[in-house]
Amino acid sequence: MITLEHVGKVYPPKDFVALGDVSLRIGNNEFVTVVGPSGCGKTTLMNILAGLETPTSGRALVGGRPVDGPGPDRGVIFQQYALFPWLTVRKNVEFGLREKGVPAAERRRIADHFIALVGLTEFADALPKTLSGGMKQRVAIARAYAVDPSILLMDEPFGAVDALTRVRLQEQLLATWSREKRTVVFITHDVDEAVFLANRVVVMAARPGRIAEIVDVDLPYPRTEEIRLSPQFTALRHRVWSAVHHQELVP
Amino acid sequence: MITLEHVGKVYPPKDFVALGDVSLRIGNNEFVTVVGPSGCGKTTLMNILAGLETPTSGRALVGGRPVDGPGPDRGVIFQQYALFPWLTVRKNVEFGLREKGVPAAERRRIADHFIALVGLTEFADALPKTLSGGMKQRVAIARAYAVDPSILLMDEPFGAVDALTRVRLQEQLLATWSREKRTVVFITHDVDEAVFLANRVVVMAARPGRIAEIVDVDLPYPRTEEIRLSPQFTALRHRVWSAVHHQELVP
Amino acid sequence: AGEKSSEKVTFGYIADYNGTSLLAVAQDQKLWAKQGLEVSTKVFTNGPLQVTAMNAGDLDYGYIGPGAVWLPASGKAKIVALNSLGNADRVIARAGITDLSQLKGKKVGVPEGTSGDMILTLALQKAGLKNSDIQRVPMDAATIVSAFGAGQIDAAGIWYPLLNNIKAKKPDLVELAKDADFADTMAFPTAFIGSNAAAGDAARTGKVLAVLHEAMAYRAAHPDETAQLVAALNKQPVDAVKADAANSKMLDGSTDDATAKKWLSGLGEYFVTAGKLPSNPDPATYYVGTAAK
Amino acid sequence: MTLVRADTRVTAPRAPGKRRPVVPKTVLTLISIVAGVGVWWGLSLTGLDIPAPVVVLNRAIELIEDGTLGADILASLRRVLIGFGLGVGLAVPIGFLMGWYAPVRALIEPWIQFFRTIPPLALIPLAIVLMGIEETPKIFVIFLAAFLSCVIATLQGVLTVDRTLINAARVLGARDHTILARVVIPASSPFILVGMRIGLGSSWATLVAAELIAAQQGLGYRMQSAQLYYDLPTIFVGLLTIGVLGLLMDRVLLLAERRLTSWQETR
Amino acid sequence: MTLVRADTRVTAPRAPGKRRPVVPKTVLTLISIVAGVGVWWGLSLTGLDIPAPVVVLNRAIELIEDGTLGADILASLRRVLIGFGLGVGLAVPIGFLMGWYAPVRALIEPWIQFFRTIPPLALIPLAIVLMGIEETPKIFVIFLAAFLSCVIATLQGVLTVDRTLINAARVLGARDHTILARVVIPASSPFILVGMRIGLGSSWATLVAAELIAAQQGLGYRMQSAQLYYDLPTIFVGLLTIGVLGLLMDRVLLLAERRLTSWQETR
Ligand SMILES: Nc1ncnc2c1ncn2[C@@H]1O[C@H](COP(=O)(O)OP(=O)(O)OP(=O)(O)O)[C@@H](O)[C@H]1O
Ligand SMILES: Nc1ncnc2c1ncn2[C@@H]1O[C@H](COP(=O)(O)OP(=O)(O)OP(=O)(O)O)[C@@H](O)[C@H]1O
Ligand SMILES: [Mg+2]
Ligand SMILES: [Mg+2]
Repeated sequence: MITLEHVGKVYPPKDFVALGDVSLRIGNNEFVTVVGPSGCGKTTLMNILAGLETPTSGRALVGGRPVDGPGPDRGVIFQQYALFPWLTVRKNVEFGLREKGVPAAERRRIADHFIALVGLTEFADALPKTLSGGMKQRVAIARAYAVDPSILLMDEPFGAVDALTRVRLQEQLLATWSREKRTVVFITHDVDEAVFLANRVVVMAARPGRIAEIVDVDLPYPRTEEIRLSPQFTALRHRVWSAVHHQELVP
Repeated sequence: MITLEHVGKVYPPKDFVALGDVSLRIGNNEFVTVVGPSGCGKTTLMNILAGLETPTSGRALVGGRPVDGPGPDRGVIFQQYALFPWLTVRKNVEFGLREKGVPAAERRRIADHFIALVGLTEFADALPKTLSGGMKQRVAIARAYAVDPSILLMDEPFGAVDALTRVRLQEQLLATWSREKRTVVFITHDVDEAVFLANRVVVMAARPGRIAEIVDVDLPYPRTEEIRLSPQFTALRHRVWSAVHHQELVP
Repeated sequence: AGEKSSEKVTFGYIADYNGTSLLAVAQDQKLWAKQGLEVSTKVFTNGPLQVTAMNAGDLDYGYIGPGAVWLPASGKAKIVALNSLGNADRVIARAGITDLSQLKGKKVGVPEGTSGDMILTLALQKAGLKNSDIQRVPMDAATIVSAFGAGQIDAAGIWYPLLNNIKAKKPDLVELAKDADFADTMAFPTAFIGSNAAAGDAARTGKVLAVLHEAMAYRAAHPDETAQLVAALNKQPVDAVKADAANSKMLDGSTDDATAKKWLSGLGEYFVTAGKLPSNPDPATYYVGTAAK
Repeated sequence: MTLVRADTRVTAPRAPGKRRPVVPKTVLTLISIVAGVGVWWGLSLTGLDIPAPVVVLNRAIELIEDGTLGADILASLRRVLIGFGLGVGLAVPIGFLMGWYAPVRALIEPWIQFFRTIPPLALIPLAIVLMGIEETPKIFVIFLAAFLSCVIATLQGVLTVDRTLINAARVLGARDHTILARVVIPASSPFILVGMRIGLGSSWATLVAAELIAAQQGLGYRMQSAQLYYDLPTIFVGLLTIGVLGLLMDRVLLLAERRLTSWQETR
Repeated sequence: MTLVRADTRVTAPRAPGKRRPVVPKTVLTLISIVAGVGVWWGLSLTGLDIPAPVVVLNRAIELIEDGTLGADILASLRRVLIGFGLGVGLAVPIGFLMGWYAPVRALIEPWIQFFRTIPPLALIPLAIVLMGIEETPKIFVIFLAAFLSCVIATLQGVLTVDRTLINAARVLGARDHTILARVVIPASSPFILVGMRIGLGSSWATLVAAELIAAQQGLGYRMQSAQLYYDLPTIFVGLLTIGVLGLLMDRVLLLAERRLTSWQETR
């Protein structure tokens, strides 16, 4: 259970308001996607949930307790990947497992599993600098999955991979989510993706960052290609699209 | 005129073949988009054209002369933005102009124009570290546009911005391109975008990186929403999609 | 007293002939063991560091040159025996300067606080010049060799064997003054010192003195062997050691107290005029050589 | 012309601070200094050969009153500033050349590392022979200390510059000299700063050696001659003055750094 | 289970090299050394106070034959290795603590910068008073030289670590000590290396001062006592030996660095 109560974030020195007054509740096992124009505060919001930024007003609660720093219960996939450049792909993926005290052999098994999942088995021993952009992003995904957190905070996680890989990763994520019932907060620019994955789509607006609208997605799981082609999906898609852009079209 | 003759790129120390044998001609004023699975060598190819990497076999020619290092005739937008973190947005955009010897006042006028173009006027004096991912990407776009190169090499330039901004940037790019007739090489993962923008879509395949197919897009410019909704567009879109993914579906 | 187990002594020295010869002899002739002492020697490069080590309790005895006699004179240590009289110091000048009075306005290198400083001061006094009449250029001894050799200074207070190095470059230099010129008023004794604590232990200091005196006798009788021993201990060429030895008059242990005190008091006088001591203390307050005998 | 609407900025009153009451840094620094003086006092009371703070203070007052300290500070400060300035000024371009052109590095680096290991004292005879006994050799010895620290740091900084930034500059048409001035130097400024801070310390630490060369005044010379007479209070005045001057110059460097590297995304 | 097909790797024979024939680095280094010796020879012929290479070589052979040089090298190497090792070993955690906890930095930094400015020569009386005249004070002086260089570099390295990497570690559940060992140290290794390289030079440069303290053997002591007789060939043997040993240790550091920081995306 994630609760945001009148969360605001003001950046010094110019008192720039990145988040105005955001209140939101996310239930356990919910899959929430966040869309909104560039610079509207999505990443800021996620960092507050992750415990990497403190709100300047209001408060954020996870599981009833105020967020006070990061924890392995909340896995994060960063917009900029944030791989450890001195570790190989496998060691990157193993990093969080080591912190959890998983024994070496088990660690390796898990890491290899998730590396295979994102299609990088052949590159398990490669250093990040030898990977392409999309490959780095997939390593970041595998690393976050590996620690098996109950809450997953994902910032444009599939933004740098090709369309097919993206669809596969989406399906993979949904499958795991349905099976293991995690809570997922997923930032994306792709309205299609936002609707396809979510229970609810949170639409944010900018200046100041705030929630413009919340769109419930009453489509059944598992989400199939059929659902993607259904008129209901198209309607929802349209609704989210105009919710994102309405504020900008009207002066 | 860009010519690639049997270009190959092998990375030491493991002799990893990033590009196998790529031959391609791109005419002046052509708009070519490049799509392909993650890690198939798109960025590598672009770096070779930019003069940032040397091919290990074959050769690349621009305007009839072998590429021998980068030059301001070829503007580049990098997948990772590569902003100078110590310069403000405006100074970043002015960087190339300074190198060209444009006088200060003129420089500022041009920079402010392109900053406005990507919607960052209010952030002209901000440092990159205070910008969101999408805003950084827009600065990189403005910086490359500002030097007005005759060839634009763009690596997933609109990947981190929201859908509406993306559409506007696409239209903006096409408008400038039609008016000033540049040559554009544009890497993207968005098949829609690839077809919507291009004269030709180059579809690459991986292991080793190579050209799988080239799809000519015989749609008229200016490209409008109507064209986007036309059956011709859909057909091309489908063709590119299967060209990208055919190689992966068949073992 | 302690016949059965040997007493331990730490002894500092400087690795030149003056500083090393007695210790080399004593070691070779097993004089320490004879007195029931077990010595451990420590090599230093100057006197003040030895005094520092003494006052920190790490060193019992040590060796100083004449330039450092003000240290015991100001109560930081005690002199237990005089070792030799230096005769190596010179005031030198480049060719063309023939007289001390011509030093006026010249650049004169001086290693401050050493016997080179002393000979220069005495020479200037004799010529009726003040310190302010010359351009005093303080520099350390090795630097003077380079600077004089390169013609950067006109004159210097310096000593053998370093002077040999200068002569090799400037064979035409002139020696304007030497220690012997002041023999009636001033001597340049090198000395063995003890920390205030060690000197207070009269019994042990007596044994140390016995060793030193016996070694002096041997040194006087066997100069060549002594030079060999020093060369071996310091890993220096025998010729250099011999040349060094020739620059001092080795004492043989027969110096009487009155003479010793006269020399020390002369030095004290100098230190007072040079501003390094507030007043000239009675040598009896810091010279314990015979008291221990 | 603008297709994307410009964002408008919204400014809010500063939110009520939630910071825990933290002891300000300057207070901590003061506490640290007071504690240090306390330790010193304690040591001086144990009978070790260390003069008490009061004794040193009195000596300092004497030296200030008769003008010696002022003149010494001026003389030494001048040498250090010139030597340090030249050292840093030369280290940055040389470090760049070494980092940028591998052959230059192969040619120069062994010598730099070799001279790093030579004690400044051993350089003095050579400096005198080649440069005489005026200010030049003194400044040279200090220069060398600053230069050698700073050049290694700059070299490493240049080697560590992110390749993508250099590439970005090159595709924007920048030549080598612009890349040096506008990319490499800013990007390696944290390294250059480390070199400058270490070099600054070395410059001051070398002062005593430098002023062995026929100095008439200067803090190093004063300490040197005080040592001959075991004049511990004067030595301590010298040490403290050098320490305080070094500290002040270090603060200036840090201030400059804070302004120059505020673009960094650090903790 | 795998939804995304694993990539298969294709390996090709090495493409025909197109590199221009470049002079290998070791050759350049050799040329540079030969040139340096040439300059030295030239200087020795000008009548300046510099012994010719041959004279120095002969002296070196003498010193090797009678075992002096070997014993000196062993004694000095031991002191430098221990002092340098301790210095670096302590500098890394202290630098981390200073960079990580602002109050620690406020407390310690002024002292570090203060001691940086104190010439090693001036420390010797204090070292003797506090630590006697055995090996401890000698090693301490060397330790301090290495520590003070290295701690400033480490501090700067810690301050410069990319925040996103630290955040990445924290969301993966890492505590402070793991962040130190597995993020901060690797990320600041280029800085630590700079500190080690400068510190290594300082350690050797301080050797002469350290061996003023009642050393019975050692390269610094040998040079010092050679100075009593102005025995330039022996002094030069000492300088060259120290230089060569310093250079060799520096190469070892560089080698270690190349292995440790090969992950960097540099030019
Ligand atoms: N450290 C900072 N200092 C000042 N302003 C900041 C800082 N970090 C972010 N901002 C501002 O806060 C706003 C929100 O940033 P944020 O990164 O949350 O946007 P976003 O919604 O994730 O955008 P994008 O989709 O482009 O990634 C932006 O306008 C940005 O300029
Ligand atoms: N420096 C390098 N060393 C070794 N291999 C490399 C290096 N740079 C790139 N590669 C490899 O070359 C291949 C192509 O990389 P490239 O960056 O061109 O891919 P891409 O098509 O741009 O992928 P993406 O869409 O994910 O950005 C990848 O498999 C990558 O691992
Ligand atoms: Mg974001
Ligand atoms: Mg790419």
